[in-house]
Order: sequence, then structure tokens, then C-alpha cells
Amino acid sequence: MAELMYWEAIRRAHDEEMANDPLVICMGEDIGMAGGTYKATQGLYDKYGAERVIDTPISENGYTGLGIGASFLGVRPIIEIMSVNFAWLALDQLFNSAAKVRYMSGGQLEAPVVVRSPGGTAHQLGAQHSARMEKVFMGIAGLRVVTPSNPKQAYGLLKSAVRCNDPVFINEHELMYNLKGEVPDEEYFHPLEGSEVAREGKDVTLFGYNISVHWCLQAAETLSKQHGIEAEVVDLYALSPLDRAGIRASVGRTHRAVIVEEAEAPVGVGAEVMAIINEECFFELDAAPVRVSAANVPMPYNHTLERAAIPKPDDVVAAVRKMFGK
Amino acid sequence: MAELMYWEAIRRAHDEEMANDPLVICMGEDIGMAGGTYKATQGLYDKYGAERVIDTPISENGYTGLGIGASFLGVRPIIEIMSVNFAWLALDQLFNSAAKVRYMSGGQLEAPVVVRSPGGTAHQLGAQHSARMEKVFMGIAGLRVVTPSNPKQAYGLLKSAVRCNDPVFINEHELMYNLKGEVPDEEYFHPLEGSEVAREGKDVTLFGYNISVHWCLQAAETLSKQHGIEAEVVDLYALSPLDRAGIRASVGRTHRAVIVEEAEAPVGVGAEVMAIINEECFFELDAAPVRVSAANVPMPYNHTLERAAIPKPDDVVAAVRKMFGK
Amino acid sequence: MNVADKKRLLREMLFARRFEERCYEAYVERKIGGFLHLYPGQEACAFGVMEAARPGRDYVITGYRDHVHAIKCGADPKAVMAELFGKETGCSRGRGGSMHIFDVEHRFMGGYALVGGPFPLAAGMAKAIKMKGDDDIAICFLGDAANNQGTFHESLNMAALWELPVLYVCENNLYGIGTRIDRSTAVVEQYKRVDAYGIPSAQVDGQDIEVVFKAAQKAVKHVRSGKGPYFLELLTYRYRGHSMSDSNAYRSKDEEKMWSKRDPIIMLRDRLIEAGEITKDDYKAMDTEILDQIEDEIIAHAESSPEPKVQELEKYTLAENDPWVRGGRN
Amino acid sequence: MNVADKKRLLREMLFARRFEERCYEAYVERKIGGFLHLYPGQEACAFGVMEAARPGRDYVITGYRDHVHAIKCGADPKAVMAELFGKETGCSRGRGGSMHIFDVEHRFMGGYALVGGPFPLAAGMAKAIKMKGDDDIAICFLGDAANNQGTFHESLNMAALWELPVLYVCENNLYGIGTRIDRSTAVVEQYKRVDAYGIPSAQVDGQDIEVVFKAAQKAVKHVRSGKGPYFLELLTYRYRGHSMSDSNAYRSKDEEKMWSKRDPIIMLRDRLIEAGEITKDDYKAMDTEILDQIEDEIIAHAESSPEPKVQELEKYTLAENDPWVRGGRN
Ligand SMILES: Cc1ncc(C[n+]2csc(CCOP(=O)(O)OP(=O)(O)O)c2C)c(N)n1
Ligand SMILES: Cc1ncc(C[n+]2csc(CCOP(=O)(O)OP(=O)(O)O)c2C)c(N)n1
Ligand SMILES: [Mg+2]
Ligand SMILES: [Mg+2]
Repeated sequence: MAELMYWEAIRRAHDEEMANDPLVICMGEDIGMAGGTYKATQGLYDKYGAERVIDTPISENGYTGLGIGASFLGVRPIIEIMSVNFAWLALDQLFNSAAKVRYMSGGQLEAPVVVRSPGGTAHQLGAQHSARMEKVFMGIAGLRVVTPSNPKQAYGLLKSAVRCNDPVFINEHELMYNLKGEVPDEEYFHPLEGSEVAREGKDVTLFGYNISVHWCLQAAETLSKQHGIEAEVVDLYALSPLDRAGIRASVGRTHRAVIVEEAEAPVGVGAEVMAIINEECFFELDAAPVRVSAANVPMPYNHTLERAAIPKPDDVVAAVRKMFGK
Repeated sequence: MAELMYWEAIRRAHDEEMANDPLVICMGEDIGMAGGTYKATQGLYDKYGAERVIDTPISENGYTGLGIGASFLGVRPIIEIMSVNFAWLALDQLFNSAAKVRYMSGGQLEAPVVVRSPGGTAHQLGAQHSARMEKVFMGIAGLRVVTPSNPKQAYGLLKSAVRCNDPVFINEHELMYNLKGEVPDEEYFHPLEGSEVAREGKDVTLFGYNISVHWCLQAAETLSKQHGIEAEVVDLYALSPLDRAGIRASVGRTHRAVIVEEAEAPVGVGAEVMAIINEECFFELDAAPVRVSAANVPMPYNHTLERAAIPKPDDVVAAVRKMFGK
Repeated sequence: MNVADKKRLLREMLFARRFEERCYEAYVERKIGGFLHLYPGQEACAFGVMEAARPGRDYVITGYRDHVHAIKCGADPKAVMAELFGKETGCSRGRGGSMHIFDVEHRFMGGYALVGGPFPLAAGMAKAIKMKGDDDIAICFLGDAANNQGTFHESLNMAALWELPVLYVCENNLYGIGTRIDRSTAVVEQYKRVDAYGIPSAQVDGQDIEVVFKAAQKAVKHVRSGKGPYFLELLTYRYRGHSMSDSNAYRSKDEEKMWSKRDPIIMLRDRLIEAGEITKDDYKAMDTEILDQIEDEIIAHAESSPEPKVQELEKYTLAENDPWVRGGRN
Repeated sequence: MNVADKKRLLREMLFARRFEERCYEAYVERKIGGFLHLYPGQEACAFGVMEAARPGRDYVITGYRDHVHAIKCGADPKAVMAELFGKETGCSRGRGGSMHIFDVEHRFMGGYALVGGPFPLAAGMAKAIKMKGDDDIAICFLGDAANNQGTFHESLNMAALWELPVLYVCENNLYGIGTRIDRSTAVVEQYKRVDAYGIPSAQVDGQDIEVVFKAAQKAVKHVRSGKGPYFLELLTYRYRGHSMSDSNAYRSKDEEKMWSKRDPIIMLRDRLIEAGEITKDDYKAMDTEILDQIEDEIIAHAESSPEPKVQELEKYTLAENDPWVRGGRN
């Protein structure tokens, strides 16, 4: 197994899928000649040419819709939206066209597009460049949403998403592109549904996704070493549909749950996981489930305020300690 | 107190606010000469002229942004988006500009716009005209969201929204414009935060908003008459921020909660109310809280399928009976 | 266009007219629900343009006023009416409704309810055609008011930039719901607006099917020959309100009368009668035959068809048993 | 533009250049975070246009490359630098950062990070101006690649339709990040695209401040006299990468060299020297003075200013104590 960076894993998936199927294309702003802001398509323009690696104008709704239209005829576009913040402009086409066309055509048409985009807060990008939009994508019937927490997932989820006949939104993270991790040398397809136990534990479950999985893992270490609490960490790499069975199973083992999300709390992943716990295994609970979420503010530029707005591993530790009265 | 229809109440609020302040304007598609699809601006074009009652081109993001820009200079636009489904196109301006400008300017600028739009499913409008988007608006810091369940609220919420210095989204409902109800004869401003107990009861709380308040009230009658269960109905007319204190107080009285929403369950009002209950009063609960939500599908055209997709009062009754093991 | 073609087109247009009028009645009888947008008055646009292309083979996409376009592509009118009745036999299996007619077999790629929605989709289909090296084209019908949507600008720029084989046909009926074009659009001549993308264009009378046909031939030839997109503006008029819920109060009687004198069906009929190709009685007989067919075959089929099963409410939300959801075979 | 004006503008432009260069250093020193987009090369655009208008009184709005526009409107450079340092004394109280400079007192209505975001906002400000009957105008600066955003089409149509007093100034620096204009835009001459809205326009050299000034005078006069919007295209070039994270590898050395010969500051300086209005030494002294001022006043102030308080994290999310939240006084 080779160690790859998150961006390299994504690039490899692009490359393999483009080599495998001449109808796979990729599109987005500055992804071609420039190789992409986060290098996810580096070198592919030279390898596959301008017809398949397409630099688009700054027209998010337009090029997303264009990709969707092409997918009606069997083309498999991988659309990069440079930052998830710009996806607000493209929701019309992604939700109204891609997610609904199978249903409203009675199964005649499908839109096998992949839209990938870095979400999350990076460093001091300010209010208009720090949206965490996963919750917006999760509420849409007909659209799958996945979010890789490591290079293996980043590689395998994109591979499966390209081949799956549903539209898939992949929520990456600006701060993770340089993260290293093992990726199988042979071709690998990651399931688009389910969840993974990233660390086993018996006392409490920490639910995370994407970057917050890492906060959970760090918190779990601290809890184990300093407080004798063994936390299980569940990686919710599939956000829509969420893995009800996996959530139930883990809470069934630990009887306590903390959900850690990078986004503001209202109508978010935390709320939905809590609702699922209430529906699936309320009487398994030994304590009220808790969310650790971002402050409910537009993201400030100032570094100190920004850090205060986003959860940290310490906040997770504090939430668990409070739950245990420690 | 006069009886007005929901649309008449909205029209009256427009009229009074426009008479009160020459900087109040209204804008939208076909709202001027034609008086608006749901007559919310009927007669105002003749009364206030084309400069203040503005028929816009079909440019949702454009005219929403134009209204926001005007509001920077003290104009108070009431923007009608003909159907909430078209609001996907305008989220960029509403979220990125209006909701964030106060924060990112350090308090120098504000965007006192009102955007009103009918949400919800009407009769057989199909997948692209049946979005229930309240949950999308609720997740945005800097934006207020209210949703009137009756003519008095429709009148009073719009009046307060026009005067409030925050951007406010008002989620109306296509099927409620002809609903009748009492509206005070004198001028009335409804609070933009809080909730209302629409019916008192001791056994279970039914949380609803907008049209689902009526389903809850009907269900409560049936539960009372046929099953001896007295349900309290709480009207969550303010969706952002949600009334945590009101939710806690009601659950503190009844110890059981059912949340009824017209939308699909994932990351919706139901999930958020459940999360708040878990956070505020978990140990008050005598039963697992329950959501009654729409099927997680793009809305079908066929009438029978459509009815099956949307909750009914009977579904609320069934959920409560199940909770009580009856 | 020879005489046989003209006769056939007269029949097709008359059929479309009667079909739509029957929809109106069925709506009043509450057999059809939702929003219903009818086509009478504009028939020469859809028929004239598609006659110049290859219906059933070229890809066609449009807005919510879509029944007639689907039928001209080859959709079975029985399946279209059944769709409006919300039946399982409907072309979109009762899930779509009037605004979402689909017949992918005949490459009618759908009606879309959001104004501006089809513009980029059409360019995307053209991109796929170009990649595959086919000589098909994509045709996108649109309204005059729709051109103010941002997707218009974005899509036409990309179509021109990448020389995509897509024909945009603007059916300019002067109104977007109740708003007259000059009250929403700074430059009312739509064909001029596409100069901003260097796209060749023309504006012609949309009521005379022979004129439409000729202009469309030129347009289709341009697009099919690989020279990139084309924009064709057709001046036309709808007789009814925008949809069934539209009072239609915003237009003057004079204006309506003027346009009724330029009815595309009557104009073609009179021309054929004058030329001695058909008689008034032929026309009447044809009309009766059409009306009978609509009633006996189409409506009867729609009425008697079954509804979708409630157990299948969730079907078609996602692909069924897609192996990649489970990570493929491994 | 008299000699005194030219001398003043030379100083203003040189100040802007040095200010931006100092930002670059501060970024490298990690005093500034986030995305930083610098202006060197384009100075004649902002200064030439605003010199022809009423900075501080006309409303100005732009994108993320906004420091210099704010300063020309009257924003205190100390407050701008403090903002970049994320300090409470920053013009946006440290909440905005480089892409969100605001100085509403001087009617600099902000920098916005989403491409295309300011277009409708500018038209809206013009609508407000018109309603109030003031003779102010709104000026919206934008980039060449931004013109492909749908809001461009939507906003310019409305501005023209309603004859709003708004001037759109396109600083065409030939690139949107690393994509050259002809690879994203079908018609590269931006000033021609607005024919689609019947908006008068012009294209001029954006490196010669006197040329910009003259063209802007005409444009401003048109807009202020109530004749509706105007579109001015300025041909210019940015010296640095798009932002600090841009490698700038996509442009040829030749191209860069050619443009460096047309530096707006050097051109004006040499003209003044040739005319005997200043000497080389005057210029050098001015430069030194500016550099000192930046270091001693501006950077020092930014360094020594306090950060926002963490307890005030939530401040400015919503209006404080708005009575209407509680239903007014009743
Ligand atoms: C995005 C969006 N905005 C608004 C509407 C409401 N609407 C439906 S049709 C229409 C007018 C369209 O007019 P035009 O493009 O001229 O087409 P026509 O109906 O005349 O054929 C409007 C405003 C919509 N369906 N979608
Ligand atoms: C909606 C949106 N899409 C994409 C971006 C990313 N982006 C920032 S600047 C830029 C290029 C803009 O180029 P141009 O308009 O020419 O302005 P310039 O930077 O050259 O001044 C892009 C693509 C963005 N900020 N917002
Ligand atoms: Mg029209
Ligand atoms: Mg540029």
C-alpha cells in the first residue's frame, strides 16, 4: 500500500476512471491547464485533452447544468466546484435537474454526475468563503452525499461515485488535501453507503465525518489517556443516506453519543444523527446525546475569533467529561 | 376584529407599510400590474406606482440582489419569490450577501430586506414545484425565518419583518392563501421570535408550523374525542431562531413530543426540534420523541402518490397512539 | 416542403390544437391537476422547426408547455394524455405530470418547470453528441421571458465557446405570464441579444409554418454542419392564458383579434384550399376524425388506465440495486 | 486634469503600489491570513475612474481585490491595514478581512468574495439613489472573467430597463485566475456584450490614467444625468498572481515584459518629468516618504492594535435589541 496525499488519491481516481471510460470527463474553473486549485486534476489536461478536461467560465449553475445534460446521454462528468461556497449558485441545477430527473421522468432518464467540492472552513477565508454546506445537500431526495475523511476514502468514494448511476455530491475539505494516508495499490471502490468504526471503544460513541473524524480521534486519545474513558469513533462518510443501522449498533454498544460537526448546529448533521438515535435506540441511551458544533455566526476573518467559532478536540473532550460528570 | 383571508392579511400589511414609509417597495414577478399570483399585492401598483411596485424580469438571483443592494441605502424591499422552488436560484444573494453583510462589515451595513414566498406542496405541482425549503433557510446565521399559520400571523409577521433591521424570510403556503381568520382591526406587529400554544393539553405536545399546525389541531381533536388523549399543540411560527424556551416548557408539561413537518425528514425542522429537546429536557421525556414527516422522494404528480407522500392528521394520530401503545 | 408534407402538417397541427383543447376540458373536469400550460396559437413553431430537423433522433428539450413538442418527437399521444391523468401508463409513469413529459426513446428529453432550467441541459446534450461524434443536434425551445434568466447568458456563452451543436429556438409570444416583454426586457429583439456570444441568429414570423420551416432548415444545417450554436426567434402568440389559473386580463381584445387572424392552422388550411389541394369538407372530415380519435382512443385510454401503486411511491428516487453503492463487486 | 491633480494622482498611485507590496510582505510574515488579492499594475483604473466621480459620496462596490478602491473612496489606510491584520481597529472590525473591506461612511460599500455578487447589489444601490432623488451614482468595479456569471446578464438587463444610475467598470486584465479570457469567453470584447441590453459602452487603455479619466468623465456624466447605466471597459494587467496562492505560471515572460513597459505609475511619472513638473529626485523622495509612512504609521498601528474580543464572537450576526423582534412596542 502506497501512502498518498488526499489530493493525490483524488487525482488518481480521476485518472483511472478517465482511462477506463472515454465518456468520463471533468470540468470546472481552472481545473485544466492549471490543474485545479487543489491539484485534483493535475496533469490530466495534457493527458486527456481539452475536450475531456474542461476549463469552464465562471458560471456555476451553467456548467453544472451542462454536465448534467451531458450525463443524460451517458457522459460521466466529474464537476469540480472550486469552493463549496460557490455551490449556492448551482443548487438549482443540481437539485432541480439532477436529483429529480429520474423520478419525474418515471425512471427514463438519470443524471450520473459527480460534483465534488471542498467544504469547510480553512484559514481565515472569511464569511463568504467558509460555508459548511453538507447539511444543505443532505436534505435532497435523489442525491447521494459522501464525504471522505482520509485518502483511501477520497480515492474509493470518487471511483464508486463515477460509476454509480445516481448523482453524487462529494464534500471534500480544504484543510485535508495534504493529509497523508494509505491507499490500496490495486483498484478499490468504496461503498457509497454505510459508516466505519474508526476506533473501538465501549463508553461513548463520537460520531464524526470528514475533518471532525480527526478531532474525534484526538479527543478519544485524550479521553483514554487522561480520563479513562474509551470512546468509539464512528466515521459517517456517507451523509445521505445516513447509516441508521451503524448508528444504532454503535449506540447499542456504548449507550452514549456525541456528534461532532464543523458546521453551525441548526438543522445539521448533529440534529439528524440525534433524531435517528431517538428513533432507533432511545431506550439504549444512558445520557442525553450531545452535539459539538460551530458557533452560529457568519465566519469571522480574525484568526482568534475563527478558532473560537469552530469546534476543537478539546471541546469534544469537555463535552464527554461533562456527560460523565467528570 | 375582521375576518380576513391569509392573502388579504398579507396585502393589508403591504399596503399599510407602504403608506407608512415611502422607502418600502415591493418587487417580484407579476406582482405589479397583475397583482401577484396569490394577490398579495393586489391594487398596490395602481396605488403606489411602478417605481415602488415593481414587476421584475425572471431573474431570481438578480432581483433579490437588487433588493438587497437597495436595502443597504435604507430602502425596505419586500421581495416576492413566486414559488419557493425558484428561491434555489436566489440563495446566493440572500445567504452570501444579505445574511452575512452585517457581520463581515463589522456592523457597518445591514440588509433589511423581506423575502416572502409560498413553500410547501400544493395540488399535483410535481417534483420541481413542490419544494419545502424551510430547513434550508433555517441553517443560515444572520437570517431570520418565520412562517405564518394563520391570517393574523401572516399580517403581523410581515409588518414586523418590514421594520426589523435583519433580513427576514417568510415562508408562506400555497394552500393557505384562502384560509380565513381574525385579524385585529388596529395595527398589529407580531413578534419574530417565540412560539404559540395553539391548543392546551397535558399528555403530549404536537409541534407544528405553518400548515402542519392545522394537521396537529385536527389530530388533537380526534385524539381527545376518540382516544382520551389531550394533546398540546405548539405553533413554531419562528423557525430561526427556534424557541428553545417554549419547546422546553411544553415538553416539561407533557413529557412527550411529536413533531409534524410537511418536509422530508433528513436535516429538517423535526430533527432540530428533537435535538433541542434532547439538549434542553431529555430527562423530562417519558417516551422517545417522534417525527411525522413526508416521504423522502421528489414529489410525484399523481394525486394518490402525492397524498401518500405528505403527512396527514391521521398519521399524527397514529404516531401518538403508537407512542401510548394504544 | 411538398404538398403531401403540407397536408400532413395541417393534420398534425390540427391534432395538436384539438389535443390541447381537450386537455383544457379535462382540467375543468378535474381529470388533470397541477399546472397546465397550453399551446394553441403557437403550433407552427414546434412543427415548423422540428420538421426541418429529425424528430425522434435529434434531442429535444423544452419548458413546461411541452405536450406538443413531445408528440412531434414521436411520443404516443395516448401516453401523453395518460400522463396528464396521472396514470401508470403515462409517458412519465404518472410521476411527472403536464410540466414533465418525457419520452427518452424518441429523444424528447423532457419538459422542465423552472424557467431557464433547460438551457444548460441542452448545451450539455450537445457536448455529449460532439464527444460521441454523432451528427445529431440538440434543440432547446424557450420563451421570450425566459431569456432574462442568468442561465441563458451562461449557457449561450459556453455553447458558443465550445462550438456545441445546439439550436436554441425562442418562441416569442410577447408575454411572460402577464408581463409584456418590453416591461421585463431592455432589448426586446431576442435575436439581437445573442450577438453578445457571437452566435448567428434570425427572427422570423412564427405563425407561417413555411416561413418557420425555411428559417429552421438554415438553422439546423448550420448547427449540424459543426459550426456551433444558432439562435432562432419566432414571433408568435398564445391564445389562452399562461396556465389554467391565469385570468388573461392583461391583453387587449384588439391584440387578441389581430393575432387570431394569423392563426397558423387556418393560414395553412386556406392556402391548401386556395391551391385546390384540399376542400373545406376534407378539412371538416379530418377534424371530425381527429376529435373522434382523441375521444375514443386517447381519452378512453387515459381514463381506463391504472394509477401507480402506492407501494411504489419511492421507486425512481435512486437507481435500483446499483452495485457501486456497495463498492462494486469487491 | 491639471498639473496639481496629476502630481497628486502620481502620489496616490504610488502609495497604493507600496501599500499593496507591503501587504505582500506582511502575508509572507503571516501577519495577514486568508486570501489576499493584490492590485499592482491596475492602479490607473481605480484612480482614473474615481477621480472622474465623487469619491466618498458616490457609492462604490467591488470584488475581493478591494483595498485600493476603498482607500481612494476615503478609507483610512491605517484601518485597511488593521483589517488585514484582523484587528478590532480594522475598517470591518477584523471580521471581514482582505476580501471584505467596508467603509460605509465613505460610501465604499464593500468588497465581496463571490464573483458576480456585487452586480445586482450595485443596481440596487442605484435604485435607492433614484428613489431618493439624489444625484449620486453607483459604481461597480468588476473583472473580465466575472462577466460570465448569470448575475451579469440579469443585473445589466434590469439596470437598463429601469434606467438606473449605475456605472459598471470592467477591469479587463485578460485573466480570471489562470484562465485567459479567450478560453472562457466567446466574445472577448467585453464592451460589446452590453449591446444585448442597449447599454452604451466604451473600451479604452486602462494603463494611462489620463485616458481612463477622460473616458470615465464621459461615462459618469452619462450616468449622473439620468440617462441610465454605462459600461466602461479598461484594458489592464495585474503584475502578481491572482492571489498569494497563485503560482502565476500561465503567463509568458514576454507578455509580462510587454505590460511592465506600460506601467501606469511610471508612465505618469515620466510624463511629469518630461514636462519638467517634477524631477527624478522629487519622485524618489516621495517614494521614501510613502514607504516611511506605511511603516511608521500604518504597519505600526496595525501591529499595535488589539484583536477583537472572543466574547464578542456573536456580535454583528443580528441587529442588537431590535424592538420589532418583540413585535414593536405593543
Ligand atoms: C425559475 C422560475 N421562475 C419563475 C417561474 C414562473 N413562471 C413560469 S412560466 C413564466 C413565464 C415564462 O414566460 P416565457 O419564457 O415567455 O414563456 P411562455 O410561457 O410565454 O411560453 C414564469 C415567470 C418559473 N417557473 N421558474
Ligand atoms: C462565484 C464564484 N466563483 C468562483 C470564484 C473563484 N474566483 C475568484 S476570482 C476568480 C477569477 C475572477 O477573474 P476576473 O473576474 O477577471 O477578476 P480579476 O481577479 O482578474 O480581477 C475566480 C474564478 C469565486 N470567488 N466566486
Ligand atoms: Mg412568452
Ligand atoms: Mg481578470
